Amino acid sequence: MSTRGTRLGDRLLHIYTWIIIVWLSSPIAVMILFGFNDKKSKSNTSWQGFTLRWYAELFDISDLTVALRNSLVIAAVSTVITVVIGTMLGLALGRHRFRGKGLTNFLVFAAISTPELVMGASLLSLFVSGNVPRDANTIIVAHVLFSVSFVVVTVRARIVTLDPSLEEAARDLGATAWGTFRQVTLPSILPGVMAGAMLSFALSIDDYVVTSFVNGSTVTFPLWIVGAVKTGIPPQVNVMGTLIFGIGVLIAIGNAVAARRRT
Amino acid sequence: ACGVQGQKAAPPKADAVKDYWAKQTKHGKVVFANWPEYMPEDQAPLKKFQQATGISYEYKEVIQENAEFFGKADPVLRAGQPLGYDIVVMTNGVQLQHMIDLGYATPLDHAQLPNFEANAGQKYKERAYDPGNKYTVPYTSGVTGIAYNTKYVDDDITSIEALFDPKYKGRVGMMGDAQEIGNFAMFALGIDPEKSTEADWKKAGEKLKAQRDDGIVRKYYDQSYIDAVAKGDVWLSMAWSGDVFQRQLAGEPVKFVVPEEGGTIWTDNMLIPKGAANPVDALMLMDYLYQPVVAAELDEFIQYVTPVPAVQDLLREKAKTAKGKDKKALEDMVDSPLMFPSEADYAKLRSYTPLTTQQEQVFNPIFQSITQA
Amino acid sequence: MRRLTPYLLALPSWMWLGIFLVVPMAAMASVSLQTGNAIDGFAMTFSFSNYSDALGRYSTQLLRSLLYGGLATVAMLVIGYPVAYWIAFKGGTRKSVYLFLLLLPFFVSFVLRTISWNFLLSDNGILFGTLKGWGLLPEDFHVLATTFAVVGGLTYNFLPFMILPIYVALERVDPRVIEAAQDLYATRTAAFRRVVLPLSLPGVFAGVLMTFVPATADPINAQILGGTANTMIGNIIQTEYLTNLNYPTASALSFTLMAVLLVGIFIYARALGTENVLEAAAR
Amino acid sequence: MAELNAIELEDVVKEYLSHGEVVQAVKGVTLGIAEGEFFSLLGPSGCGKTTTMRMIAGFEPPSKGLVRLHGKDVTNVPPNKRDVNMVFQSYALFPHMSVWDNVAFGLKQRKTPQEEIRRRVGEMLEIVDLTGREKRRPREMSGGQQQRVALARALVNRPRALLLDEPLGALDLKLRQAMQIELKRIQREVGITFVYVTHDQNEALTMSDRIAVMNDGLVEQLAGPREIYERPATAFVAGFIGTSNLLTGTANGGVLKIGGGRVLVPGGDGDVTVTVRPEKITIGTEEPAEGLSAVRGTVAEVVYLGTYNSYAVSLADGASATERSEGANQARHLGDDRSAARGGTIITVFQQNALDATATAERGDSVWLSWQAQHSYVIGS
Amino acid sequence: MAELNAIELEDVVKEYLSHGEVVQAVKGVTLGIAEGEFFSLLGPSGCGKTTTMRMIAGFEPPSKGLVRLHGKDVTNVPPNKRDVNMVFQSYALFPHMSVWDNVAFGLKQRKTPQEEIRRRVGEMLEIVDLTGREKRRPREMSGGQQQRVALARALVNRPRALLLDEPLGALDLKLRQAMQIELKRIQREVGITFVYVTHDQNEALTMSDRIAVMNDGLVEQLAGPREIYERPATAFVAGFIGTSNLLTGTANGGVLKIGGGRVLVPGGDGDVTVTVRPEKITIGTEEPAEGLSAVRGTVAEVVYLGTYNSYAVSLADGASATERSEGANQARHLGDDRSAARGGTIITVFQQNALDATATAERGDSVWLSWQAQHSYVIGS
Ligand SMILES: Nc1ncnc2c1ncn2[C@@H]1O[C@H](COP(=O)(O)OP(=O)(O)OP(=O)(O)O)[C@@H](O)[C@H]1O
Ligand SMILES: Nc1ncnc2c1ncn2[C@@H]1O[C@H](COP(=O)(O)OP(=O)(O)OP(=O)(O)O)[C@@H](O)[C@H]1O
Ligand SMILES: NCCCCNCCCN
Ligand SMILES: [Mg+2]
Ligand SMILES: [Mg+2]
Repeated sequence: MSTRGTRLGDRLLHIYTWIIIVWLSSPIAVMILFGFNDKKSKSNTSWQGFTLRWYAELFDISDLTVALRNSLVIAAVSTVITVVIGTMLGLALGRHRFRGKGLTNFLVFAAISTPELVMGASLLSLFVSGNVPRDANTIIVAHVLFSVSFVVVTVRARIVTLDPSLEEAARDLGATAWGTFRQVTLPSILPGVMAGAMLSFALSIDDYVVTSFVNGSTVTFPLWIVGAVKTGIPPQVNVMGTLIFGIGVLIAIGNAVAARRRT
Repeated sequence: ACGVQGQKAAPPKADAVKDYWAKQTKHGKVVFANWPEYMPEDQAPLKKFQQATGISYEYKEVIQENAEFFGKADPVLRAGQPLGYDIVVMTNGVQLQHMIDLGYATPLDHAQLPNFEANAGQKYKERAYDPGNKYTVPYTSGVTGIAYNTKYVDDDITSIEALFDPKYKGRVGMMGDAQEIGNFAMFALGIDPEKSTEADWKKAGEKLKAQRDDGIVRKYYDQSYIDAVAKGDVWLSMAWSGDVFQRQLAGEPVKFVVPEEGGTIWTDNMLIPKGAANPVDALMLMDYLYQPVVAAELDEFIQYVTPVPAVQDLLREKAKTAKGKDKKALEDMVDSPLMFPSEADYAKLRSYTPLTTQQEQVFNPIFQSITQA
Repeated sequence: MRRLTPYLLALPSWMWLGIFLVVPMAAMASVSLQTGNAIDGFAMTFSFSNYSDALGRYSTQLLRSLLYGGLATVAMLVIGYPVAYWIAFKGGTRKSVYLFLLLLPFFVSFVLRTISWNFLLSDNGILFGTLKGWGLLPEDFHVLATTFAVVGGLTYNFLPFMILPIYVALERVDPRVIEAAQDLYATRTAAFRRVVLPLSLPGVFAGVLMTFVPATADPINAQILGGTANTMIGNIIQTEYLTNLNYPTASALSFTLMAVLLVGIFIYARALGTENVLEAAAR
Repeated sequence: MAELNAIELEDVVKEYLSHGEVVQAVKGVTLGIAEGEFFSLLGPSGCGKTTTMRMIAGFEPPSKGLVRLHGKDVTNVPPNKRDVNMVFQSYALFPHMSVWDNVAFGLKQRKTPQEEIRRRVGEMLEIVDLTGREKRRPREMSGGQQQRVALARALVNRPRALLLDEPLGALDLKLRQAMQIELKRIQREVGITFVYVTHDQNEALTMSDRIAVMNDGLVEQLAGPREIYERPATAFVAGFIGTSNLLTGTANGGVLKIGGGRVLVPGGDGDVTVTVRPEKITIGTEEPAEGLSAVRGTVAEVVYLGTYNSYAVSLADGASATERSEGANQARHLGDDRSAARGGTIITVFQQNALDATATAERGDSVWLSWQAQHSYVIGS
Repeated sequence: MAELNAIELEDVVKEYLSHGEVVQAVKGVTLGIAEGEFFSLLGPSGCGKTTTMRMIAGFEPPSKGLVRLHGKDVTNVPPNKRDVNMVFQSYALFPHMSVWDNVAFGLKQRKTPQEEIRRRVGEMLEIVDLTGREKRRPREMSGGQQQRVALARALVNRPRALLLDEPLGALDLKLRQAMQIELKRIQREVGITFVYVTHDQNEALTMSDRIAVMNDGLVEQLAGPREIYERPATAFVAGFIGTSNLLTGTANGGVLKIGGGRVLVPGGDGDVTVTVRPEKITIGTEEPAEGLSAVRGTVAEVVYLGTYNSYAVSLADGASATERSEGANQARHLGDDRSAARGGTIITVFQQNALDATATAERGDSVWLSWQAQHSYVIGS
């Protein structure tokens, strides 16, 4: 009896979880759907038939293509930088004692809790007063700034659960400090690093507010969309969103399969 | 950053302008920042420009609102850095005035603007905000009026009162731009914005506040008003003429009227921001757009008020050879007082309230306190 | 060398955070005390009145933002907790897949998602238009341009950031502790209330932190989904900064916002009995 | 079972579905545990001890069979309604509660009056000797102290039975021994039925009134410690409990010829397996008297173990004697029968270091081993 | 030290700064470990065993003193340049590498030719009997197998010495015993110096050539197992190694009057502390002969332990005898001297279950305890 009650509760929660997933993805579903809309009028607001035209004309809007490419390049570069320096700091915080650790923790916390708007505005003032021209580089700087803390946090969490004797064992077996890091530490914290990387990539691809301050004349995918939405988004945007989404799904599936194979 | 220096610029010396242009050369590249819906989707005019001159272009629809655009540009230009665009388009109004006053606009070399000299209408050569076209040449003019969705609004809208009519409670779109919305409130009150005083603004503010508090306004829009009307989220809204015509032509149920109490005429102007990388190429593009054929092609698409009078005849010619729907559309354009206004039409339209910096600091808060409650 | 290692490891991040976070904040602090206007210039006058003026003018929007942020955070907590709970305890081998599915929408850009909502919730759009067509909804029914739409949008946009930390905390709860509670006569509800919930509080704390701050400061949802009385402090800062070029006011508002958020977080931490906020936040 | 047992399992089976396959964790266990008894479940890892225990506590419903507590069928009663309490291997203390709140938890759930809670928790902390540590959090206590909190938390509810799943498994040897003494004392003091899960045979022997030796989901023998040790029912039990020498061969008229000698197997005839405990064997150089089992061999190794010496004696001829020591047994468990193979014809002998600190025999010595007939125990299977 | 020791510590001190306070983990240890020796560091938790070992391996620089390997001062040489290898308590196998890669790790670091790596890893896996399991990941192996991988990983480098920090601590009792046998065999096979850390006295006794018993950062006794057990240098050693009965009193002409009897203390006079091991004591009902130590008492408890019985005998008068068993000792370690207090005047006696399975004395019996004079050992402190 009680066991049956339990199972019912669990089943309801299972369904509920799926409802939330569907809810979270529903605008994505609409976005995907309208990427196939054979719209005739200027705005892409009502279903007018199926077409693959927008896939064929995906790159017809050249500045949209440029914006997407910018976004991908910026996300990739900032993710690499973020992961490198964030992992380093995560290691320092998780493995070492040093002066200023408390302050560093506070900075990490501050970077997470600074409103984006404030961050964007203050960065812009900095660049302007420092005579730094704003372009893809400044966007990358900003994106690293707001995502580095997330990498630090995930890597540190991973590091503190990592048995320190693994590293000592490597040293004991003749590995240099760098060799130890490369062959033992890094592979062990890789899941944390990957999680951090995924998060920073998503945050970068996602960002509008901060980017809008520091972009100069460089347009990213979100910026382009915000511009375009004022007059109706062309279906190519849906298609690009769909493709990014699809690649994400593929990575997820690949991950899951790989994980299953590992166990 | 202790103190940001003001830098009201002295008018440029003629020699200095000459020297500047003497040093510039063509780079084969131009970056054009413009408003949405100001260029055919296929960018045909620009492509032709590229073919004709060998100058490659980047076209960016990054300007949604004058104030916001200026806000982003100001710190950059103030710091003496290039904005990244060679041509930007701004409406006659306080921000353009600031651009000029602060020396953010490069004085133009009229020697390199033969088409402008030859083809621009007289009206567009004599503008109070930029006498002698020292810094700017018009991209196009347009009218702010009312757009409504005929699916939801059965009446023929003629009066500005429709925007204040409780019948359309929650279905009215107003603009967020202080000057635009200020003008419309003043029209409703029978005040001429060009001659208005602080007291008038306050009255206008009261009127708008009542409208908002009565729940008549759904939202204060920027360029996004057009999608809202087209979708029917709002049924009627302040609107810019050409935007609506473009939608109409695309078959959407929208209509544009200039209310009998008055409408706003404005001009969007091209200028070369200080420090632009490719000023010569920019100038070439500006001038290119003044070729009647080019201007006609552009206007046929955007359906605003072109600064090149010869366009009307060109379109009329084209209408003769065109067929069916296209013919009808072209004929409508040629006859439209909102694309080719007569002197009488112009007389009914008003400009924005001219504002000094001090006045601006009174004017803006009055209307922002409405739109940003 | 060994002694230096942590410093070398921390150095790049220190520099990054120092130059791009601390310095600009300091600069901003200074601007917030200046007076003047964009055309004639600003000068340092130590006018703390900037703060009182700004607050006087925009207290409504500030309070509204806190309210919306708070409502959205509560909504996220209520909606997200059961999801985190189910995945942590019943997700089995597919935990990571569920988490990824929850994160997926994040790959298609915040604004695009919000715009999609705007599109989906459009008064006569595919959802309500259809329902209205069938006569299931009154003609003037609408969700857009309401408080509900804004709070809903915030809830939607930050939900995964609530779910993830709670999940992490719950995943760490030893299932045997729950069994122990049941063994000691606790019903399922009591076991949850007395054991699972308290043990997940650090996750709740982190989740609230990661959602309340950005939700409160967000300008986009109000802009895209809101109406005439939904302006949030984020929109005001944006207007003051970009439209009015009123840098002192914008800076003062930014600092006020951060201060209010920080104070709120510390009070909240106190209430939860978390001794060390930083640590809790870091976990 | 005539009288009312505290706990009864009747043909209990537990099956799990794992990767689509049915795993029988418990294959059919029937047993009765008397009121007040210290009862142990002993067996190697994976034999089903925990599963059995969890069915008694109510965490797992049996796939088949019945669970009765004090005569009442509780097969479908949830854990919070069963009058037994459990002490978990890893303690499962509530990390966010003080020692006091941990111990008071069960009473609070049953809405015991505040006053009584105070009194009973106080008394219980007294018993486990933690008075003065009420306010600490579990993580601020040593392993042994945590252990006692877990015990107090269960005992304070005065359950009709206490279930302990390897409660000492996480402690180090010394601490484990200390806690064994404590546990025994507490059980004597409170007089409650204890069901104790362990894989440590010494622990089971020292503490239990009765032991159920489990293997592969089944109970192989259920008896008192002495009987289990002295009279193992199966080869498995003989090998699992302590060190055993297993001798197999064909007996003839009660005598098994082996290792240049004889093993007396009273009444044994035909193929038999005989066990002899190492401590029953006397090592000497003289040929033993007639009435004893006696075999010849060479000392292969002497290990000094403080209390006693352990001799590995290699039998004179290649008789099929197998040392079935813990080591060999375990090695076989690992799927590695190298040590066993090495064992060959080795007999282990323990000799207490009672009289002299030096060994009676040295490595390489030729010796006689002898023991009384009654200590050769013929095992069932 | 005349010949070249494999490992030498000279007055080594290690201090940690913990919360602003200086903690002396090792307070001054001097010792030499001979080439090929099986050397154990034995002591209770926190006594400094691991710290000592880590200084030998090079993970911690000593605060004072010298570390020499084969005569060479290596005090400041990093671990990757020391010719010793370590086996960690938790194995510290690289979870992301196969068994093969784990074992090959050290050789690869030293840029050993591919061919040689293949050969040596293969041989080593042969020795630890893991051939055929090269491709597995550590977590796919049982505890005992993991242990052997860890061993192989260290041994394959042919270090001059192998350091093992409680290598069997994580294994359960049975498996631990099996691995003890394996370890001994492997050490014999490869002939390398083993430095072995443990807190399990049985383990140390069984396996070691010499044992250093540590307490509180100092070596209390350094000797062979037999000497440590039979002649403990200090009360601590007596209590820590096995079970000891400690008798204190004033001796008079070589005799200590106690428990209605006498303890012969050859040459003892004045206040003395005497230890007697439980297995040296004979229990009986007859008054013992003259030449023996003899005391009277009552059997308080009999515990059946399979191989032997343990009798707790309460002395006839309130003499100051203390049972210093593992339990009591440990309890005191927990800051809890309750059990010790209970101990009072209890003497523990072990009696092998050699002849009969039933006890020679029952609870409540009045008995004589006797032992030979040579087994009363007067301890130093
Ligand atoms: N939830 C489960 N799903 C599948 N198989 C299980 C489950 N729980 C236990 N088993 C299997 O049932 C068998 C018995 O497990 P159980 O935990 O009862 O053993 P145990 O005797 O307690 O062992 P140990 O001494 O290692 O704790 C094992 O083979 C185990 O793998
Ligand atoms: N890094 C450190 N900082 C401060 N104190 C330490 C540190 N490492 C060890 N200690 C202290 O030094 C003492 C000796 O520790 P060590 O680890 O050597 O003991 P051990 O004999 O190995 O004990 P165990 O049997 O528990 O492993 C302990 O009191 C310990 O708390
Ligand atoms: N779609 C182009 C609209 C251009 C409007 N420009 C004028 C704005 C005046 N506030
Ligand atoms: Mg178990
Ligand atoms: Mg240690």
